[in-house]
Amino acid sequence: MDSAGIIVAFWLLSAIAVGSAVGVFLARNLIHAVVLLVLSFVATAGLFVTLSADFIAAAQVLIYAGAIPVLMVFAVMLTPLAGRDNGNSLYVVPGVLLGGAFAVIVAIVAIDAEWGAAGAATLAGQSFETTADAIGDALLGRYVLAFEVASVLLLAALIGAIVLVREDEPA
Amino acid sequence: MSALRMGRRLPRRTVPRALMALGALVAIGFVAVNVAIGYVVIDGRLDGQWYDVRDLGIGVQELREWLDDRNAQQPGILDFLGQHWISYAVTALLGATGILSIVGGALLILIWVERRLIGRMQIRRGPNRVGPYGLLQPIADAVKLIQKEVLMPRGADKVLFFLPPALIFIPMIVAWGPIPWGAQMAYLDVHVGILFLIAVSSLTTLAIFMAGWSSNNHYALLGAMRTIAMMISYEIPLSIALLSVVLLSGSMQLSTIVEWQSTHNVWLAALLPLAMFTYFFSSTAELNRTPNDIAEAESEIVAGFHTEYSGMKFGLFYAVELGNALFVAALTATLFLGGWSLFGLEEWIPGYLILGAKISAAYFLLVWLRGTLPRFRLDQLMKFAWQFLIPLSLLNLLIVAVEASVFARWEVKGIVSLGLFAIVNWAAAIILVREWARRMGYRPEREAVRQPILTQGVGGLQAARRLGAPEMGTQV
Amino acid sequence: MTAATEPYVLNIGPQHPSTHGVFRLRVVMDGERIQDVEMVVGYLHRSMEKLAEERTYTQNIPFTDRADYLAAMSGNLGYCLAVERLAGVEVPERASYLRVIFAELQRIASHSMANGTFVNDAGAWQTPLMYMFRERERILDLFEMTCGARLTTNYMRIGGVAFDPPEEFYPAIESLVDELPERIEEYAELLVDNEILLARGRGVGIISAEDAINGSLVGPMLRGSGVPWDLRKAEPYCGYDRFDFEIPVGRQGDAYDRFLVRLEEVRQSTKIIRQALDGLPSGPHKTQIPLALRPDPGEAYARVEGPRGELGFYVVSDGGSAPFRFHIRAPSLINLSLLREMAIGASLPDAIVALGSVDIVVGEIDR
Amino acid sequence: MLLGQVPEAVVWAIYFAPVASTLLITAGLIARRLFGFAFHDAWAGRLTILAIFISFLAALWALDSSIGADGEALGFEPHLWLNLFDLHIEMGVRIDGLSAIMAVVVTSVSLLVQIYSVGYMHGDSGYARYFAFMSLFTAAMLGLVLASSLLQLFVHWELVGLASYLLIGFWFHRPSAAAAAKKAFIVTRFGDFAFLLAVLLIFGKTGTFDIHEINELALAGALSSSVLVGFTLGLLSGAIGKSAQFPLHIWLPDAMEGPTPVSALIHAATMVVAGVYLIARMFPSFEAAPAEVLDLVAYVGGFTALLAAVLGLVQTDIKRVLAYSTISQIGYMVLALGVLGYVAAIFHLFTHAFFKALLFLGSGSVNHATHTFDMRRMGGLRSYMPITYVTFVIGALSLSGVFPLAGFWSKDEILLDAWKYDKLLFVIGVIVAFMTALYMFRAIFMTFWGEYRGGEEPEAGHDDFSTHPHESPPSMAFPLMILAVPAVLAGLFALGSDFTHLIEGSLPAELRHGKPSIEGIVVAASLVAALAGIGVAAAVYLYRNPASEAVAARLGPLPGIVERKYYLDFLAETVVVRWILNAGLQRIADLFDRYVVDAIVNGIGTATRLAGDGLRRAEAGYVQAYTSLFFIGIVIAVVVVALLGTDVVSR
Amino acid sequence: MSVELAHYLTVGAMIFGVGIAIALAKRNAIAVLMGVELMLNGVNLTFLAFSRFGGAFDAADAPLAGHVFVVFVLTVAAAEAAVALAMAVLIYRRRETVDLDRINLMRW
Amino acid sequence: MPAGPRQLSGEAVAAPVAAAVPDAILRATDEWVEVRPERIADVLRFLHDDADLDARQLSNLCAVDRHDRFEVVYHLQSLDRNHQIVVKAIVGEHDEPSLPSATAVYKGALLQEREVYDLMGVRFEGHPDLRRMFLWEGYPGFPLRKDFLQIPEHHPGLPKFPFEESGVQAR
Repeated sequence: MDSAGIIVAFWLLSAIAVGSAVGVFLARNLIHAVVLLVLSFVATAGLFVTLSADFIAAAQVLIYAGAIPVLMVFAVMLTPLAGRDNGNSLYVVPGVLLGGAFAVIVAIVAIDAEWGAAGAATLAGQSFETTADAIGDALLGRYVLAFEVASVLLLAALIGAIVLVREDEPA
Repeated sequence: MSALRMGRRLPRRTVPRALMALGALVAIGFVAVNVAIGYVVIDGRLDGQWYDVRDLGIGVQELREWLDDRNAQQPGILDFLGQHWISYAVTALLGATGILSIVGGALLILIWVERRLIGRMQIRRGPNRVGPYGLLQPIADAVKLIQKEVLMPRGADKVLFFLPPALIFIPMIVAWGPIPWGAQMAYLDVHVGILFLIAVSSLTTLAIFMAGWSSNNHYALLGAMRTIAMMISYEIPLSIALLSVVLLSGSMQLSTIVEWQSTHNVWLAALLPLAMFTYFFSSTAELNRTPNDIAEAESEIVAGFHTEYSGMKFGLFYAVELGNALFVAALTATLFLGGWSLFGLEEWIPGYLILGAKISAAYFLLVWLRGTLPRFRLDQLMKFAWQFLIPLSLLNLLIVAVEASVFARWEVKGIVSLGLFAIVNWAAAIILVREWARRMGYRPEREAVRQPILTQGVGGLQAARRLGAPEMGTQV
Repeated sequence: MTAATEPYVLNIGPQHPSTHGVFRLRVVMDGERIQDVEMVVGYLHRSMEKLAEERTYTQNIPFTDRADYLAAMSGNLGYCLAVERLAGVEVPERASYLRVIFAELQRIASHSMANGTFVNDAGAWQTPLMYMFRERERILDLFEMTCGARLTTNYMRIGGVAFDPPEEFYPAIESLVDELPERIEEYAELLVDNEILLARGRGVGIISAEDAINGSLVGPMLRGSGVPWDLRKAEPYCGYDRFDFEIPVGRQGDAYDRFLVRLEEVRQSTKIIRQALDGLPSGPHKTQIPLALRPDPGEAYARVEGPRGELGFYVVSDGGSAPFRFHIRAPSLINLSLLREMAIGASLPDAIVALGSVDIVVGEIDR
Repeated sequence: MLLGQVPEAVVWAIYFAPVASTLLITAGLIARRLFGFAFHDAWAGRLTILAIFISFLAALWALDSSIGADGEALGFEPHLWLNLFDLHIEMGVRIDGLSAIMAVVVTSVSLLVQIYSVGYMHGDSGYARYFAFMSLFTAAMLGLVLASSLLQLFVHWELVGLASYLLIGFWFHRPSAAAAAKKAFIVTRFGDFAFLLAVLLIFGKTGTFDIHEINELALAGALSSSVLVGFTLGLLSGAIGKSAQFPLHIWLPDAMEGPTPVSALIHAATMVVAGVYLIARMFPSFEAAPAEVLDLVAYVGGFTALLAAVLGLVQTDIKRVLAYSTISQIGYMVLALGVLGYVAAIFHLFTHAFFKALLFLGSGSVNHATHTFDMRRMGGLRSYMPITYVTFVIGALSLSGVFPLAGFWSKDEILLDAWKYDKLLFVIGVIVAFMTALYMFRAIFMTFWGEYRGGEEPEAGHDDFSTHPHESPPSMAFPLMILAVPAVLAGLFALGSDFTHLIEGSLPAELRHGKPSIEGIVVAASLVAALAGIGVAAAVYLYRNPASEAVAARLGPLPGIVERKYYLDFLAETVVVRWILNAGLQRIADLFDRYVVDAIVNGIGTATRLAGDGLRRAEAGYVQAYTSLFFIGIVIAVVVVALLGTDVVSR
Repeated sequence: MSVELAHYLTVGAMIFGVGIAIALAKRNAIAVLMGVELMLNGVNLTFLAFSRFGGAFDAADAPLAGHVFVVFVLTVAAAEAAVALAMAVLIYRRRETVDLDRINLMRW
Repeated sequence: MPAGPRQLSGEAVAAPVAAAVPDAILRATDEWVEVRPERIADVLRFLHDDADLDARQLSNLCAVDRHDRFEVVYHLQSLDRNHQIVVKAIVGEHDEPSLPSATAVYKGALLQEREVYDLMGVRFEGHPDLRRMFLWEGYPGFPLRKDFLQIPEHHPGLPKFPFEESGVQAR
């Protein structure tokens, strides 16, 4: 038995997250789609909070709501003829079918499966703890190699992005 | 592009009466809650034991007991509600109204203060007509703004045009949550406070973009693009500067940072001069304030992203601008100036007064800058961020990281190590800034010959060459 | 933006914060970079030159107030000189001195305004402008004291000046002239060593000396580009050759140099006023001329060094009591000849600063 | 034992002082280049000298401790350096008699060479770079000497090669110098490769790089003889390459293109004796290997000594004379090792370092005065350059093995060991001794006696130094005088048994021989050979003073062969490289590559292309088409898993 | 009534499914990128749910492994967004379109 | 007739001009030289380039409507030699007056010629951007002409609001 606040929050946030994700699909204007996307991300961040992931939630807001949409907006502005248009391609039917099928099947599996102890656990059963320290320890301890690789990846992405959009050298 | 000509008038009565009544009720409730808070505080029922606002204490506890009693007597719908969440909800409501009222009240005063101060700096009087010393001027302004017709430009994106003023208001209010006003006196004392603040403030960017884009106005779009470019550039040095605070104090929680300063009897401003400078300067960029107010540079792009907004929508932008400035002042005071602590004086003086005084000082600095400095150009600012602030703050972070690890390992009690750090950091700050500026090609002595050449004789091109002015069009 | 974006048209003005009046720029921009610029003027066109053909020579003096309304005295002076030259009127010594004093006061006032708005265009939020207004205000007080008007003075007359200054004028101007050097140093301290202003003004709107001459630029624009040209020295009118002063000349020809030149000219004007006050002779302040002056048919072109440069008046007489043709050579307009050269390729903020350094007065552009 | 046990840190300091100076100079140069940091050239020299002086003092202390420990290893524990999975690589220093002596030799010679270089390189545009390289070289050499593990030794071995490459090619703008540097690098690479194979082989068999452990295992018979043969032959190849033994000796004479101090340092005392040091270091393994290996070592050494001595006789370039002399003397040392004369070899290495450095520096001094290395243009310098002359003669006498100079004692010990081991080698040794005296005094008579023959023709407009040769500046003369002292006295160590103890201390107890006696016949033979050589040289070159052509004519075709270096360079460069490698192996490889490998690859490619031609029709190039297929696959997979249960996955 | 693991997984799957639909059905490259980001988001939610319900705070050997993975996903997402958007801009500059129906560089 | 203090007399100017540009000079008084209108650009070019005359700056350009003809007056300035030269070109045609533009010689003529065209209706052939300046395209007549008010449709009272045509070309 969870507290009502959590339940309300979960259903509300889930509805917003999924609903605005669908909105991204339906929006006719690309800028509207970006805004809806951000809404979905923020709602997801709220879901993260219900999962006691405060650090991840903040990072989610920072990166997904703060940084990536801005990049997208820039890209949209830099490609004017693309017309802020969010039209569908030839693959709209298979896309919707596949997406729907995937969601349904995974949902069925998730509900149907035996998750053992994890399935029996509830949110109320565990206390809310601070995660930043533990994540930091894990990142710089057990996962340090992955951490370094990720940093190299970021660097490579940075350089790659710069190289890609750099003006051609004047002859 | 005049909105009058292009614009489309909205129906005269935009707000239904029922909604207005509801608003009035909310406002009354708002005032009532504030009175209640004041009563609880003044009444001394908290007994000087002010804890986290979440545990607002006795009043809420009484409420819960009452609820429990009700629940025990007649189980029913309250069964579902009868958990501790209700206290959270109540305290959240209380805190939110508290913040809103404090910030809102402060904003009203700030408008007057800023105009007055700037007026004084400009040998003017500033507002002095409405009320004593013009004190009621902001209220008059607000009334005027509320009464003003809201215009929407033709071709504007309707939804996106209406959203931003509200969207931009939310982060401004939410950001105030973690600021501690006294020992354990914070509304939302999150553990990842600084990250939270950075994340929340990054939301502003999108709202600004929406405002600029939806206005269907080149000035607005230009302002929005400038804002975005500047914000994503300056968020980096800002975050790095805040990271050095985190490193030294070992926590992202604002209250812990203040306590750290309090227990070590030192302000982080003394320890991290470069970080503070970086933070403050980057904040002026994030805030679009002089000398970095290129996003709404009125001499270039009229008013930037909110060019097309009028009435209370403009009022909200204006309020957010001031509120964010105040918030930056508050964060500066909290992180670098010791927050609510004042070397033991907080025993006698309430913490929120101390913090208020510090916020005022920091805010005054912002006003002062605004009253004094011209504005940079966008490319100059970008260059400054990427070539100057980011490398410097990274270097500074390196130094602080070493110091923090030293501090964590060999905890020398007292002032010795911190004093040493302060000396090292100040020296590093001075040397780094000086040398890096020189590396960037800044040569103050090169500009020594600035005065024009004085001559008695007249002439044309030949005389100009004779005067020995450098070849025209070349940079000295 | 560096990517392939579409150019778009931006309208700056006619009521833009930095266009100094009803002046409008149509700018084609690529991102923040200006590709083309066109000025659209005429919002203030009052057809002065046509109107003047219907009025007597004396009645035309108020028009010259309203052409360059920030430098009314200079306009008065130039026109009176032209008519005097046309009709062969002699001017008393005292009148010449008074003309010099008021023209220089006007120059200080106008330059203060110009520098203040320039710094304002560079983004300083009004503070320097307000400081500069402080001095301008006192000068306007002096004008009011003497001729009853502050802005449109209508003070000069053909053959002299309208009024002798009252007694309280002398102590007031003495104290002003005494204080001015300190005030100028104050601005210099606030602005000349200001790194931001330096960064904004240096290298912006550069005009070479050749271009400046060829483009008919005059006044501080020309001097900022390094050409030492000043009509007060080159063609001394009103006895300017009696006074000791110097011509400031810029080093690079950019917006910042023009700002510096104006600041220095204020200093020099202070010197001139001081000398003129010291040598102010007694005597009549005006020659009597017939009310309806009818000069012989002919033409005269007289020019003075106004705050914005060579302010010329070309007056043609057909022997009647009204000028047959009355033309104002308007420095504000002609100084914009090189606007495209300055603006194209620059970024929008730079163009605004460059425009601010030109120091236009729309009343004079449109006339 | 004057100072007490040397701390490990001090031993490390021997190595790290020059490392530090290398880094400092490099950093200084970079800073100067990038930031305009005021790094004066003179600082490079001072830094290097200071660093090597520190090393020298530390090495003396180490030697002192080592003497106190009777040459036994001082027992510093190695440090774990790299820990990857099961691979533990350790680094450490090993101080015993051998390495202590070597460290002192290296540091002292290097120190003097650096001091000499300050004068010699004065005004060169690459002054600071030169000292950076010198520091690097010294550091590498010291690292090699002090290494406690084979890997460490190998790394520094390669570093030495790199540094020598940089130094030989120091004047890289001269094509001959660049070519010489390349040649030195590539030729030694052959040996190094075998060395690397040996190291890997032994690591694969024993799982350790530790020298001491490997030696003990070898002695204990834990390694099969085939492994030992492979191992020792690999080491020998490395030594042959680095120490310029036949047939890989061809790089050394060309390497004289570097600055003369470089020759003095690299080719007299340090790099070229690295091979000798390596064999000595691994001597127990060699002993444990079948006896034929040591015989091979001895004969390689003897043959090289003889061959090089003859070549030295016909050279006209004074530095080349010394270069062949070096090859010859190192052959001598290798010979000594081969005949179990471990102590003798190291002793000769020790003495040779001093007098050969002295000779090289002397030749540099001569060059400084005459601007040429061609002896035919010298002559009569003895009156102009008395210090150089005297010291040079001392060095030559010592090299020739004249009693009581240093060379006599060490050479005598080698001959004695050879006498005891194999009479043929003894004869070769005596002949070489004779030849040594002959070519050295030929050089002396041609250089210092007779009339001055003009030196390098002065270029137009230049100051005419060459017509008035003069003594070198003090910074150059001083090292000469200093080096002359050990060239005279170093042999006296042989009089006591301490030196032998010291050096043998590094060997396991069962391999120690104790002090050798003196055999009269050996002493007589060597003395007679030396004096005879001097006499013949005097007779031919002092009194008859023939032109080279005349001598050549007298001797028939022999000089021709010799002048062409027995066609060995031809053999190496033309026959091996051009004919066998280029025309033969590469041709075969090329044909194989073209007709076998390419055919397979092309076949696969063609098949793929044909398949792709068919399949490409299915692909329109739209990302989303591919992605759709991808997700269809996923959905199918999920459905399968969901329907069939987890069995599918787990099975 | 309580919120369980399956609820979160279902929400995650739905977000992922919508992401698939967007990624497949949109013509604009930037919109496709949005779909991909949504997919990543769904995965993040799944990770965190497992981490939370699987006793993340109790796991002694690898506490908060799910959180760490999400951090990496965020990193990758940021990198991917930067590069992908740069490519979109580049493609636009070269080909005047970001319409995926017209971009078939991967053909044959 | 009083001349400016440093004005060269027309005769002094006429002699070198006549030598360089034949049949250009029509008349020379002690104040100005009158130049054949078709040759005005050549004369200005010569005056600009000549080392002695050195008329580097076009100080003033205006036109006078003499009822039957237009006088276009050029005030030229030599800065180095500090003298002024007055050149007049008298265009006899009153309805469609035109003469060559000075813009090729003086950039300063750009706006001044536009002004003259706008108010007087004198066309300058070769001007790169000869459009109305103060008044809008389509404004009836040229107000500074003496006969402006004699034509009925020129009376004040605007028939239509300006129709804006941009002359600015996007590059």
